[in-house]
Amino acid sequence: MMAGQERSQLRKVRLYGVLIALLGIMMFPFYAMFSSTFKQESEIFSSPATLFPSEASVQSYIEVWGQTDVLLWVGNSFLISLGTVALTLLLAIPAAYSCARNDFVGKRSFLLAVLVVQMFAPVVLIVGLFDVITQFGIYNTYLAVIIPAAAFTLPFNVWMLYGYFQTIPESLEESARIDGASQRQILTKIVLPLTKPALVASITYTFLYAWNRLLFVLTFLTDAGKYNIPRGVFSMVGALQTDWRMMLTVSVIGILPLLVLFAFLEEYIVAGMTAGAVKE
Amino acid sequence: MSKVRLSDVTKVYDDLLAVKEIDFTVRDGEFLVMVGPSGCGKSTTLRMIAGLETITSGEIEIGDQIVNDVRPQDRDIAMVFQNYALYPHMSVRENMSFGLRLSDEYEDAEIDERVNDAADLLEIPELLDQLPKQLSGGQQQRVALGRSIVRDPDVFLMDEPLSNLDAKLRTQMRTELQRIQEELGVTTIYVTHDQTEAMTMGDRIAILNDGELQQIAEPEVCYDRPNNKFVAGFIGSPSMNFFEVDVTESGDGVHLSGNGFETTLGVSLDAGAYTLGVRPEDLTVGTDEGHLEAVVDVVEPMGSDNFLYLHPPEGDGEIIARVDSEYHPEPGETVSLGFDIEDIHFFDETGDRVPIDDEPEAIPTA
Amino acid sequence: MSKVRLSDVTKVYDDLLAVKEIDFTVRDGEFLVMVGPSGCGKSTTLRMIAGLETITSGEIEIGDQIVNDVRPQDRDIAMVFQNYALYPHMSVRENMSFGLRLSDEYEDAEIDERVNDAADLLEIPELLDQLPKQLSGGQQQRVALGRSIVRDPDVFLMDEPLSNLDAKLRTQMRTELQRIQEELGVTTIYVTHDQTEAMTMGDRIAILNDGELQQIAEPEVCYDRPNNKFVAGFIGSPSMNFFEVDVTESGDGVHLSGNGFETTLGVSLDAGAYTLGVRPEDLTVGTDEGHLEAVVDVVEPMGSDNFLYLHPPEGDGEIIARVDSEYHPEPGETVSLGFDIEDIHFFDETGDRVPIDDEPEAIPTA
Amino acid sequence: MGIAEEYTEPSAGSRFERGLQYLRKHSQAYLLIAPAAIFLLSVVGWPILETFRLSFYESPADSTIETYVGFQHYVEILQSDIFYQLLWQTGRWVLVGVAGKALLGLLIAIHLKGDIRGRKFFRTAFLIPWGIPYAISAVVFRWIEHPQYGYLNAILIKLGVIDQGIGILGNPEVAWLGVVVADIWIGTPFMAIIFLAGLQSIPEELYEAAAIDGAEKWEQFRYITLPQLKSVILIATLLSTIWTFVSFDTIWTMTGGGPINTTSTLVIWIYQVGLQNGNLGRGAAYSVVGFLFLLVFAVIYLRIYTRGGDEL
Amino acid sequence: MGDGGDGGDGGDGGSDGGDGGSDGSDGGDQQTIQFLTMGVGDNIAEFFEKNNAAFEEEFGVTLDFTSVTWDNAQQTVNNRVDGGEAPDVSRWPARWIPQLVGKEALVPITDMMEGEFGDQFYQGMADGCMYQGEYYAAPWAASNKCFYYNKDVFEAAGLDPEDPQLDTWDDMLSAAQTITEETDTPALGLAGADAIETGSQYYHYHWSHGADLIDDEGQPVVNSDGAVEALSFYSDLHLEHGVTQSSPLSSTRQDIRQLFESGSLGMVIAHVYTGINIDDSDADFDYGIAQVPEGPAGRYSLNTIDGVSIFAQTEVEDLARDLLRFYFDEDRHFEYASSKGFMPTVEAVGERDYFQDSENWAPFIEAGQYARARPKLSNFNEFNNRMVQAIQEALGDQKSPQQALDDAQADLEEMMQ
Ligand SMILES: Nc1ncnc2c1ncn2[C@@H]1O[C@H](COP(=O)(O)OP(=O)(O)OP(=O)(O)O)[C@@H](O)[C@H]1O
Ligand SMILES: Nc1ncnc2c1ncn2[C@@H]1O[C@H](COP(=O)(O)OP(=O)(O)OP(=O)(O)O)[C@@H](O)[C@H]1O
Ligand SMILES: [Mg+2]
Ligand SMILES: [Mg+2]
Repeated sequence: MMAGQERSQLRKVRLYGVLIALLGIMMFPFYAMFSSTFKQESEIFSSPATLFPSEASVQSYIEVWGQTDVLLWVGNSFLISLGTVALTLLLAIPAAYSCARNDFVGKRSFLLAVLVVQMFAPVVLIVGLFDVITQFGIYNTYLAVIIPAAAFTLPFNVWMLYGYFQTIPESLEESARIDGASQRQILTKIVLPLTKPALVASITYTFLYAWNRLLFVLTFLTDAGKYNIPRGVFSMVGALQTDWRMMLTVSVIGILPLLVLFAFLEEYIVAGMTAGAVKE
Repeated sequence: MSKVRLSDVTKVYDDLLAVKEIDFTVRDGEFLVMVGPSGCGKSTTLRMIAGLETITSGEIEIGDQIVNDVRPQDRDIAMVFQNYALYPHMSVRENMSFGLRLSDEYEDAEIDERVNDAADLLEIPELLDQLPKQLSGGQQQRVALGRSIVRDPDVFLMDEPLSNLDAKLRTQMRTELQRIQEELGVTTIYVTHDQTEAMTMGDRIAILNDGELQQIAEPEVCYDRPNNKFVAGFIGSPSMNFFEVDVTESGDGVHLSGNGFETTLGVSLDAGAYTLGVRPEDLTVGTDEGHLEAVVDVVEPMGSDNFLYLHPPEGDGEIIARVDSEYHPEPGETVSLGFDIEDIHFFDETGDRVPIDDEPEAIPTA
Repeated sequence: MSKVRLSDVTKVYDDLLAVKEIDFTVRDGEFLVMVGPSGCGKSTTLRMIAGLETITSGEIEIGDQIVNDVRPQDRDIAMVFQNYALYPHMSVRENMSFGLRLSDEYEDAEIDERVNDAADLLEIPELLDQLPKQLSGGQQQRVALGRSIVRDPDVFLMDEPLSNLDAKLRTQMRTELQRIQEELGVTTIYVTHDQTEAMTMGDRIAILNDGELQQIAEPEVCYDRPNNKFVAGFIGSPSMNFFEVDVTESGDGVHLSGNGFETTLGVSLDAGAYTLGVRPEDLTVGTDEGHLEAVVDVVEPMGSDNFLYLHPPEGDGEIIARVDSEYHPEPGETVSLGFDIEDIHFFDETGDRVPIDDEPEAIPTA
Repeated sequence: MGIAEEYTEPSAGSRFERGLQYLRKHSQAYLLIAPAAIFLLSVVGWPILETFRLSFYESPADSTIETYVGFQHYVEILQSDIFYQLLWQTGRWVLVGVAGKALLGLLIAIHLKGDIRGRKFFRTAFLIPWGIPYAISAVVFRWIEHPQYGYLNAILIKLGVIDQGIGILGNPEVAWLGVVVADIWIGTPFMAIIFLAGLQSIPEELYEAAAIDGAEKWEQFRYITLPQLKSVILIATLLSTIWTFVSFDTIWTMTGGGPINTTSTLVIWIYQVGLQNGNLGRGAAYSVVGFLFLLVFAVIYLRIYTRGGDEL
Repeated sequence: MGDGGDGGDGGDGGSDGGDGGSDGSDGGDQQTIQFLTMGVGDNIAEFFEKNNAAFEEEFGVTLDFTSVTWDNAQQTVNNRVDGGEAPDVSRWPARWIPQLVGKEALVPITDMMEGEFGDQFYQGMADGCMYQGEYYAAPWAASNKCFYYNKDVFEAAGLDPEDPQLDTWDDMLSAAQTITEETDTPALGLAGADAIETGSQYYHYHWSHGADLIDDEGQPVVNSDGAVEALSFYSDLHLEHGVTQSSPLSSTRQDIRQLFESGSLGMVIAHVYTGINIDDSDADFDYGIAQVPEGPAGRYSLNTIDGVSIFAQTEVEDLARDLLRFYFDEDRHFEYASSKGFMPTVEAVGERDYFQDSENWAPFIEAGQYARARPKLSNFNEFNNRMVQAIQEALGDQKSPQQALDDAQADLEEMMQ
């Protein structure tokens, strides 16, 4: 039998091997983007492609500030994403909690109905949505983007949190109830802290959904001052000529704040949260 | 502070009848111990009183209010859960102070003081900043206990709060809990499997079996005059020895036969089939003449006493006797067992106690 | 099947020394009971033997193999977890058969039979299709127990497997477990808080305190000749009474003074400060002359006996005596306490036992 | 068994009163779902209804006049060959896409679960594809697979596998794979983070118990991880299936549904028919058909998943 | 929620634009005018910024300027019109006019176009903005195509770069064959991806073989003999002769243009700005511009006209007309056309030396003589999509050209009835 030391070493090697291989695969397209931002415009369209910039230059990162409103777009993206996250969670948490902890007539229908929203492509519903947005009188406001984004992220949030709330031992809530906690306190002090991993997943999903979404901004916002990143990038796509390098540069810059955010959220994922809670 | 009254309370899970028409009152400030075999419905009863389980039928009153529809958080109850149910994301201190912090009655300083006091009492002051998962089983249980004793509720519900503690700590805690309960005068319902706790802690004991209340009375009464065979067998460890005997009247008493017996006792009893019960410590073992003979199987030294495991010369059935630790008969030896008439119990075929002589009637349930 | 040997095993959590250089061998087929106060490192020791916890230093051997780096699944161990750790998504039957189904040694029919047998033994045959969350605490514990006894491992590790059962079931299970263990001859390490279990179940008892092994010996040896004051106080319930005494030599023995004492004993002992220990059941209480006087505080009837709680006329300190249930002194009464010289224990200032007379040396650890 | 009936008193009163009583008893549950329900209804209720309505009308883009045509669109759709081709292509797209995302996501999640060195780096890095606007990811993938400027071809040429750029997206046989790869890439981080969240809620002690029971790593995965992840897997795959079914950007940007419609799906077709070509009614009918497929699928899927009688 | 689709859908005029139209809510004193354009790349963004500011200054209004990508343009316009949020003014392809006129979404500006304002335009271009007897737009810009070739490649292949001999399609083919044999560079750019523009590239072949898309009655005629000949020729360039870049089925018009601009392609049909792009970039190769090759039935250059229209939903029609006049200021128009690379629509601008003398522009001015627009069909997209499918089928060797076109014809007939 192999000595344990060696085996745990081997296990580590295998773990990191798989991770790095996966990372390589997942990073490759990003590398293609990233490396191109350091190329000359003409090199981007050389055939066959060069895998490394032949003359790396940070020119595009210098020019991007002057040529585009990338900071404004990032700011707007944040605003829209945060708004969507807030609105979605505000609606999803109570609904998911209610379904996880109660059995009532219409629960299944509700959950299924929530899914129905997703069963139409947004591009299909956009015509009708336009009516709704103008009826609400929010055309060309941030809300015109936040509200549809919330509507389309709500189903996932409801379902995800619903599933996760069920994994929280009910006895913890009972215990809080005995301690005199109100329903709201149970939610904020017991359930949500224990749902952190799911909340992080939910927030990430919702945030990115809004962050990446072009359609709503394109359709419901006309004011260039409210553009988010994808809309900004697409405003650079001219009829006849596209500044590829600049477009990729903006896309790369758009990712940076996200990386910071992810790294920050990562802190909040604490493994094995319910350990030692109940004896059963 | 408040009496607790259960009237015909029943709980049905799916198609399992977990608690059946239980009916008793815990007096204001009383310490009631609830015992019964595993799965008999003790926790379920506590949980109904706490409001965590809906009541299938019947009524529960706390104070003078029917609480069937009152939410748990409005009942002013503290409970120690059998499975602890500690908040995994909170430190021991936070676990213990959670209830206090929720109410606005307490200043921070007072909360701290209460928590520290409780931690001292439970011998976990150095664990206050640990998370539950970093604690041993007994430590977790003490936190669960601490969480309820820092509060000042109307009713304490405790579900085997000391089961994972060692004997010494347990003795200590037992005394402390009694002291606290008396000081605060809080009505308490206490579930335990421990005979000592059952016998010493409560004002009264409620004995459940299979979801039904068997007897509720002072500990000595349950011990000395069990309502029925179940109670008799359940209270006391090792349990009471039972002998199936046929009783026929004879001269100045009755004649017992069967199951190793062939003896006459000076009591008055109708003829018929009975179960005779004698507790192990009420059996005197010797070579001189007793009421029946038995063969020694094992001698189990228990420190202060020895347990003798015996069986009747013919037939099986085990008899246990508790004797002085000095007495060491050889396995295989045949000995004679005797007892005093005051120490024996007769049960009829339905299991109910049959009073003999002028013994007072068993105190009725509730 | 396999002996289990721990050599200088140490476990450090963060900066807490949970287990300190523990060193003992459990012989092949032996039943070892492990006891100790809550948090002393019992579970940690079991978990290290099971391979669930890394060993900070030292070595563990199972059979003749050093298993420090062997994964739990390769150790062929069955374990009852203190917190049960049932699989919530599996029925009772699935929980119990899981280990068997994983190995290809067993046919379906045999698995079924084993599970059914275990369920019968544990009195849960009607619960086989329930999910863990539908069970009472004691029922869950029995499932946890069942999960390990259906298997046929090299080593059984049981962490307080009966703590949530009532006395009767517990007595029953105790016997069954012993029977199974003997039948299978499986080396077993059994953690318990129950004095009866500790005294009756094991071939030997290992007593831990604060992560350190205090004594490992046969139950009677631990009871009669405790290695040190800790063991003396821990084994036996109620615990041994301790008196701080000054010993001076006198005529044909020694003179004891202090803490209510002023008496002469016929033993030989160097002069100095000692702790004298006497178990409650070794104290004789009467009005005739004894070794010291004490005032009765409380008389606690325990069914078969009465516990007397007393204190010395001056000074506090509690003394407990266990007397016949017939004997009922009045609280406030002053009584005289006596004991036999063979029944007393002396401990020096470090707590170690000091042998008196020709008593054989205490059996050394391990 | 009858025990339950014996002790549950039959509720008195009329059906209406009982209903009212029920509502009162569960008022809190309903109150909590109300905001979400009302919100969804008011935002997307109308667009969905409008889609249904339109599917019964001939509504050309170049006129304000709508003509009621009943089920004509549906009949035509069901009779057309392209519909069945689209159905097959959509099924293939969804199946391969979801399976790829789920497996890759699970693989990543499992490897990221532990307390490994550089965890933060890895976890963050794996999320990058998700942080790129979908439309841009698709552009980038199209460009990677580009026959002339593509990195993929460059690598293959460098490795000597090919000597002239190949056009994956221009090959009717394999173009769909070229698009699916992009879709999997975009969708994998989502799966990974969802699974990761699920993995983190599994109590460690279950693995301990299983290890003691002799379960090897993969058996622990099979008997502990998978059942415990059940609800998360259910939610993630169900939603991913729906999203993949209705996804638009990737295909549209990479191939526009071509070549010769081989990468087209129902949604691409809906866009072309309804919005590009202006047959709003026909497009709506396609949408409704697609919706019905998904609905039936979801209902069956949920049924199967909850077959054991347990809750979702 | 929504008061029914019927009212909202029509968007017929200002009557219903109470809360819609221009979001002119920021004070009664300042009007807002919304100006929607499409495809404003960064090479021209500055032009708009500067002039929009000037307009705001001059008229004391707020100008709300939006640009959408071509991909999304038509959809956006339709949504906004349907949703009652139409812009006031929009610049867009004139071929969409029929569809929007059908929705009664546009204001006819015949009065302007028949007056002094209209006189400044080339008549042909102005006519491109006419539908059913009314002008619905002013021609903003035009573009047509010529035939680019890479002189370096020609030289490498042993062809004469200064006299490339590219008069007919057959000339082109033989040059392409030579290049293919002699060099590693793909000879000819062929568009075949599933995109609208693929049609635009192909129609040059189609028309020059005497085929048409619709006849005078508006009925499809896409499978004439000439059409089959054209498509056969088009697909054979790839299938039989192998003179194109690899994988035409995944190449859009942009792809082949970019390929040419980076010097990796021998020949391509392209706009004037291709030359401008090459001049602006750091690519170093010489190119020449020839006329689109001639087919059996002559030569054609696909011509596109962008117009500027005023929407019926507008509440600031006068201002909208001012905006039109503003942007057709001669200098402004010159600046736009020259920097963007579009043909000017104002005669006075086109006659400036800049265009007349430029090597880049001259061929396109010449090509104007045989320029041809797409047919004005309200559902041209659908028509075009079906044609692209046929082209792909032939290019992918899935159907013979005859079969592909016959099938397309059948579908189109059904569609047009
Ligand atoms: N994961 C952990 N992290 C830090 N400390 C721990 C952890 N687990 C246990 N400990 C500490 O180690 C000591 C020994 O714990 P262990 O669980 O072995 O006690 P035990 O003897 O089983 O007690 P009990 O009888 O209460 O179950 C305790 O003080 C406990 O607080
Ligand atoms: N949620 C549930 N669903 C179905 N049956 C249940 C549920 N909870 C408890 N039961 C059953 O109800 C009966 C009573 O359970 P309860 O927990 O009250 O027992 P207990 O007296 O506390 O036992 P223990 O001493 O073992 O904790 C048991 O037979 C148990 O199996
Ligand atoms: Mg219980
Ligand atoms: Mg423990």
